[in-house]
Amino acid sequence: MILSLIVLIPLIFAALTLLTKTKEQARGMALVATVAVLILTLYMYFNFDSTIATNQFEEMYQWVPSLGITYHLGVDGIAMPLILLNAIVLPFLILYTWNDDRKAPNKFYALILATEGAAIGVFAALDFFLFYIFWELTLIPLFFMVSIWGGPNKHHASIKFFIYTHVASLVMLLGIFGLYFAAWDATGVPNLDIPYLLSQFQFIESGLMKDLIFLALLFGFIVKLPVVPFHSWQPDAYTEAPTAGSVLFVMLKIGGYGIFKIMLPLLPFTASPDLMITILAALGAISIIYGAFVALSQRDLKRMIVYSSVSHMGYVTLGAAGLVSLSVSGAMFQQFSHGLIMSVMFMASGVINAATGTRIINDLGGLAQKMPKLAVIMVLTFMASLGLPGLTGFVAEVSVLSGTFVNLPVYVMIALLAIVITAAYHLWALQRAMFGVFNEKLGTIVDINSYQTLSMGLIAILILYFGLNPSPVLDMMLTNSENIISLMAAMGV
Amino acid sequence: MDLMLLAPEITLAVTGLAVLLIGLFLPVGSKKILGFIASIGVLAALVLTVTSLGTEAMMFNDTLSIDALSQFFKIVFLVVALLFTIASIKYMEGNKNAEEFFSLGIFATIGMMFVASANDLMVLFVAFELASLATYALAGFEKTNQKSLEASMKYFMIGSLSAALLLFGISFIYGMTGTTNIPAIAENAAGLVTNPIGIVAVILLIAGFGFKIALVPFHMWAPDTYQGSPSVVSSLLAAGSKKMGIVAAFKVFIVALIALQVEWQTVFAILAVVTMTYGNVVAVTQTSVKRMLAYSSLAQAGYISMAFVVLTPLALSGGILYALSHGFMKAGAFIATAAVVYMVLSENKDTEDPDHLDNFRGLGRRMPITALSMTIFVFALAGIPLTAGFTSKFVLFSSTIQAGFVWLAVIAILNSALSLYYYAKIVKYMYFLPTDADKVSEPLPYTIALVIAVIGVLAIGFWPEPFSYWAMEAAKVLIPGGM
Amino acid sequence: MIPVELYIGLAVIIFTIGLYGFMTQRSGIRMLMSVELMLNSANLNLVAFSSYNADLTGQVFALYSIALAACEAAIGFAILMAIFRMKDTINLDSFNVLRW
Amino acid sequence: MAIGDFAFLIPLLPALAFVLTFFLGKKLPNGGAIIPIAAIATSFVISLLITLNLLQNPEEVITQSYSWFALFNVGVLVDPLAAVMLTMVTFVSLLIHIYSVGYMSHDAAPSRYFAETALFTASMLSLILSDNILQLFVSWELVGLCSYLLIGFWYQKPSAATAAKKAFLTTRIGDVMFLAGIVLLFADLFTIFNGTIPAGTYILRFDEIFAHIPEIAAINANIFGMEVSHITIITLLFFGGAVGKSGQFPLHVWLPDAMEGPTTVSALIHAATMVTAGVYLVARTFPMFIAAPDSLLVVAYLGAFTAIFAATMGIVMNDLKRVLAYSTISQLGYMMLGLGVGAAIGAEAVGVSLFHLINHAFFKALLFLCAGSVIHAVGTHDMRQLGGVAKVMPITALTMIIAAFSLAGFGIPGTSIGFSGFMSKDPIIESAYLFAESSGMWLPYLFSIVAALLTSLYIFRLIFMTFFGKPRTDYGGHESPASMTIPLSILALFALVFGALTRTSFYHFLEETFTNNFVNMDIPALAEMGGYHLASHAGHEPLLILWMPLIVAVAGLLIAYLVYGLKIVNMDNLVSRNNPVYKLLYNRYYQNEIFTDFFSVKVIYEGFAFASRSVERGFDWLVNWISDITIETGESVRQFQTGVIQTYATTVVAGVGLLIILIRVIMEVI
Repeated sequence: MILSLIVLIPLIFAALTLLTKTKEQARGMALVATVAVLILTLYMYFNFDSTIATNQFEEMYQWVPSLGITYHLGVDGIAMPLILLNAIVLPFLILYTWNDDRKAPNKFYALILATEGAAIGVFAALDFFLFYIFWELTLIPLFFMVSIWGGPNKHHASIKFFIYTHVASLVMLLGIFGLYFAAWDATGVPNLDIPYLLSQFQFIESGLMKDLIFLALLFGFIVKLPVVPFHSWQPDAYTEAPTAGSVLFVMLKIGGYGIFKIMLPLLPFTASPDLMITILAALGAISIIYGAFVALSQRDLKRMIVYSSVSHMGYVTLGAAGLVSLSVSGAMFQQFSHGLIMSVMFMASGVINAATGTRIINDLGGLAQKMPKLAVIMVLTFMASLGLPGLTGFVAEVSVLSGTFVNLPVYVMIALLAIVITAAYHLWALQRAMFGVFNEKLGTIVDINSYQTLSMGLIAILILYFGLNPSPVLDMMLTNSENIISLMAAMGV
Repeated sequence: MDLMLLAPEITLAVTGLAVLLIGLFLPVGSKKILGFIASIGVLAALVLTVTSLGTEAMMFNDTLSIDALSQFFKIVFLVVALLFTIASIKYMEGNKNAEEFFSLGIFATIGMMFVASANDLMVLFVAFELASLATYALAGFEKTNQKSLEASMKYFMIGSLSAALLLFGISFIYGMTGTTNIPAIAENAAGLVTNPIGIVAVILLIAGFGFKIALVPFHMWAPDTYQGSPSVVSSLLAAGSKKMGIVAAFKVFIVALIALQVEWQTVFAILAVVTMTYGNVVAVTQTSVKRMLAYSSLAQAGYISMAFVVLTPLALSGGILYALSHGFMKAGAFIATAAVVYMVLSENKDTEDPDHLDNFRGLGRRMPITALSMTIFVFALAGIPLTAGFTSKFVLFSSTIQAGFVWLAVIAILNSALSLYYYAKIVKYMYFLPTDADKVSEPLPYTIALVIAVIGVLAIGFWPEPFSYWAMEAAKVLIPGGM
Repeated sequence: MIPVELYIGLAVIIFTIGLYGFMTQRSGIRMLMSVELMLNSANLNLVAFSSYNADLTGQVFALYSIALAACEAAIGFAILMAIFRMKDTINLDSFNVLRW
Repeated sequence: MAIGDFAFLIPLLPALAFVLTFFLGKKLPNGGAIIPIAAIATSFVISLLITLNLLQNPEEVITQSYSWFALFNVGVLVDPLAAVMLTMVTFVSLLIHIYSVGYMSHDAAPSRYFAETALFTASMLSLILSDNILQLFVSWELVGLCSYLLIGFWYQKPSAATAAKKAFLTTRIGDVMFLAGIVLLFADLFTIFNGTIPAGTYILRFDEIFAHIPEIAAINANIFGMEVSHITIITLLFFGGAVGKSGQFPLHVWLPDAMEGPTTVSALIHAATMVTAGVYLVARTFPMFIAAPDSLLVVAYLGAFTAIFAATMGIVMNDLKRVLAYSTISQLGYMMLGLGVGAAIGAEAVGVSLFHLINHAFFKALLFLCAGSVIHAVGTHDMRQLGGVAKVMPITALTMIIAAFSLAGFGIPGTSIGFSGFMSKDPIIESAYLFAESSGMWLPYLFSIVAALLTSLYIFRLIFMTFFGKPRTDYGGHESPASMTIPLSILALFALVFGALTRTSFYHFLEETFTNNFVNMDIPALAEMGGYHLASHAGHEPLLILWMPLIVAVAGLLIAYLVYGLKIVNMDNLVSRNNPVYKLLYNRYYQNEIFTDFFSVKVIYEGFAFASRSVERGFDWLVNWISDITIETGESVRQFQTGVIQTYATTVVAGVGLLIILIRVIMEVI
């Protein structure tokens, strides 16, 4: 029941929020819903057994028996941290927007809640039909979010995002179909249950079929992730989105989730596992270094952050390809860490944009003098983003790099090259935007308000906390990665 | 023989005649009542059909067959007819010819229903023509509107041509098999297969049905007619009479002409791909919403045609389910457009293109229910989950994969993604582009029709089980082998 | 007995004439007449086959189709009449407001 | 409870002080300076007690390990090597903090300053007592972060912000190499353990690493056709990290710019905390270095080269602090050389190098604090504007002269008479001689001798230009307050006598590092693995060699006195833009042009980054092109729909005909 509640509360409250008339009602409703989700999630988290790799809190009801569709929910160590991430960040996101004035606040908060519900639904779904439904449902609120409250180029960005990722979803759907019918033909029973279909994959006889299914599913996931060269929807969508939209985008860790939950268990049974590993690793390494270089060339603060996100997401595929429990769990942790870090970074860029009216780094300057609180939070998150030890980014990166090096040294070396570049653009942006002489053209500037300080500061503290003590979430990731790896070891991959 | 099995048709016929007669004695002002009578009649027929789901019978010398397939399609037609009559209550307000309008609509529906249960080419052709003739008149109902007339004229001309092609084709089939009974044709198909005329006959039949389904290249009338006809009539044409072509083709090809399976499968493969691609690509550039929906209708017909290519029970059930879903979605979309057109025309009677995209600006604020319904319909047409469109695409496309037609599935998927572009454009105009115009009150009949359609779309999306079950039962009628 | 092929040949010729007329004529009336030609060629076919197969279905079918052709003509003339009232012409190629 | 159980408090107290000062400092007097001072003082006491305990009971090495995450741990390892470093760092840092109370009294944000320096110290202390390489790296990075924050302390100044960024980025290059080394080491150990690591075993802990040196050495990699042992690659990568942190050529470019921060920060960076980290890293992993063929030679050569290279630039700088910065680089080169000659003298090298590190910490901290005192008083650090400061600031002058003598290495060979710097630099040069003798490689020794001459020259040039002669400008000034002069005096005392007092016991103490109960290393055996031939270290060098360092030091003093004290040579002829040598030196070998302007800006930023940006535009264009082409196709295809009924009819008929033909053809083919 608890999982259904966590998924449904945001969706139901989204509908209720739509009916509210004033900003106060809307934001209050949203806060109530997100806090309720947080409490339930924390309850679930504290009752979660991180030593076993199986699904917990399972719920299962028949839905469409003639097609083998069930309403099947459950969480394992891959999904739990991501649900936790969403549950934690969303209340802070509501607080962050607490004093904002914008048109149609009821729609705004309803869309935030809808996205949360859909995202958690993807993590909780254990039936492919349900999984795909939530997967697609994440698109629509974000499409509206970008289109209504986005920047000057919002229409182009939102439609590009919508269609590009929709294509990817549909290709993924083809992969699901392949999996579905392979099992159906073999057993004569239709069933879309995820764990069941994953276990049936190995019985497909045609090697080509297996590879096609794998690649189709993979395509859906890596576009969402995204990795180079399938990322071109991302810069525009993230940049044009309002800050809350950008944060919601980074909360949607469904691409990486799919890789861990669905791709890795299938990987050893494909006809050419080595090729698949190479694809994953190469995509990861290319994303890391390419994203870093493009970020270095950006002049818009938010765009720079977006490309840094591309770069960071490369670690997810690289670590997944590493196929060592350390690297895989590191990659999972990278998702968690990236969610925290990026949300603060986007909030910071949003605050700067609101205060100065520009995001062009060269037009800023010396903001630390006027916005000391923001400066402290920004320095901390930028450091986390560039992988400074003691913060979450480092835990993920070092796990991915050292774990992956065991099997794929060359790709790790490429990734290592990017670390300096990563540091360079972060520091360059900090230096230009926050330090140096204050640019008087920016006029009067006030520091972030207490709601913003609270939300950004608390997430920043979490970045520090999980950086110093990653075990609370890393342990369950480790359990699941060891499970995956032992499966592979049994297959001799 | 139990005439109760024909109760829905009889109810409709009585209603149609009653409307026609009562209308003669009513003053213009009170003709509103005709819409209610018609709606109640259609609703009654719908209820009768739904309650009789599952009965099987042969009637009138095996010329009519009551089975899951016919019942299912009758439900599709009745649902569309219901939406049509309810929405027309507003459209016909103050029109002195209302009785003709409603009775024509009802007769067209009767024609479609008989096509669905026809078990003989003769009955099928007659019923086909009944539906066509009624809709020709409906399309040109606005006698003083040049567009309506032009739409009707084109529909009529191409329709007549197609009828001739169809009849010519049927005559060959009859000549070579010696019968017009559909199952009997399959039994006597030997002459068809050996004679080269057989292929010509198949193509002629495809042209005849393709006209109704609006498959490229037999579609040329469709965009013009859908655009020019009154919007409610477009909804009947796109959502109803199109399905009539589909069910006729199902019966004739899959049951009667199964011996020539390879030939028509190839033709349908070509037509499906060309139709969906053409429909989507051209729809992208449209600025008239009705025309855009017309092209989208082409694309949807292309998807449904995939069922002929794949030809597995699952694919057929997908196609059948798609027909029902499309009935809700497309009828809903056209009715929403009708509401907008009504609103635009009531503001300015001489508006050149009342269904132009620009008139949808800010609709989210101006007509919230209409806009929300329209959003649901277009997202459903695009195949977004939890809508009927997704459920049917899920079944249909997945069957394509099952049968190994990966290339077809890929083309369909790409098309589906492309279609999102213009559907999203409508949403963009409704919600994201600003307008100065004020909020207007939404006419109640339109709203009721929209709500019914929305309920249908969401019901199939959220609870597909009964629908997919009956679709599979219907598919079993065509391919008795079962799953 | 005249072989059925000759009937078919005649029907095809009439059908083709009808098709040609339909494609080339601009006047609505002439197009309607072409349609009638095509329908009747099909009727001819039906009757010929009926006689050839010693089965009455074809002749019944032909009767139905003649009736339907009459209905069709009625509707067609109604539409053409409305057109003539509006534009004072029944040259159908002047109707291309709806396009693209 | 043994004092060792409190070892974990050594870094933790300053870290706590950071938190407290950061949040509460603003409300306390002097920016809450008392918090870090108290914390560091406590740390110092603990360190001192541990060191004394270790001196008496060398086997009581402190080790504590706790699981951190996955296969990694955090822990404490205090062996003699760590103990001396801890004591030195806490001590110097304590003095600098006390000094800072006066120095930062006029600054706007002293609380931020004290918070950051406390964190700086904490990171360095954590680095020193790490029992595993990953924790060392973590602290290493935090040190880098603090240096970034402190160098950019006056972030309003663009030059400070730039320098901070440069420092962070340059050291980051080294850090990446270090990280790569760790990653490679981890992968090797993981493979050696065959992927199954028993619970409670932390493979990156030093004892595990050292225990598997032979196995790592046995793994070979093929690089450009050369068979290279993994241990060599790992140690060279580690050394790469050390090069960045310890300002060795070519990653030294950040150090002179790091002067943009407060002078006390420079003192911390140059003396106690940051730059010594690299030397400490090499010392800490010395067993790996000595088992790696050629790695120590690289260390020795690069160290020696850096020593002379930096010294040449030191003699032309006019900025007080810049001279000292180049001096630091040069001295760090000596320390690296001291470690590198381990190829000849074995584990003793650690003692030799570390002893210089400690002494250097004292006199360099002293030099910087004196310079700070001068700058604080007169408000400029351009030596050309100074002169005769000794009259105004006698205590500062005296302490600085002591430091200068210590740096230049004055003392009498063979006895215990001499400044601290002499006591530690002399053995390095001697070891270099031994190294040269046993291996036949004389370049490091020659470099070290010439660098000693230059060292003496530049430091006395500084002394003469600053403290003697007549004031060149009207700078005013006064002696600094007691909170500043007392630390100066204490440091001066140490610079004077520490070396002489501890000389013998120090070496002995440090040699225990690798033979205690934590890691029992057979250094000679490892050296054999690395292919080194150890020479016995005894004072039987020729007399000239023994006296050589002193001779060059005196020579340097004399030259400086003649040129800058008596001014017997008119420097204007030499110091001119037309003199190519001067120009080269003054422009610092055009490093800025090469590294910053060309490499960073042109190649990386304008080259790679903008190339990627173009590729990115390409991706974007491709996606948009697909969309455009679809729309254009739609625009042209829709023209088929002419609206003329005859066309429609023709299309239908043509469609039927075409399909009939097509189907016949297809059926034929099938």
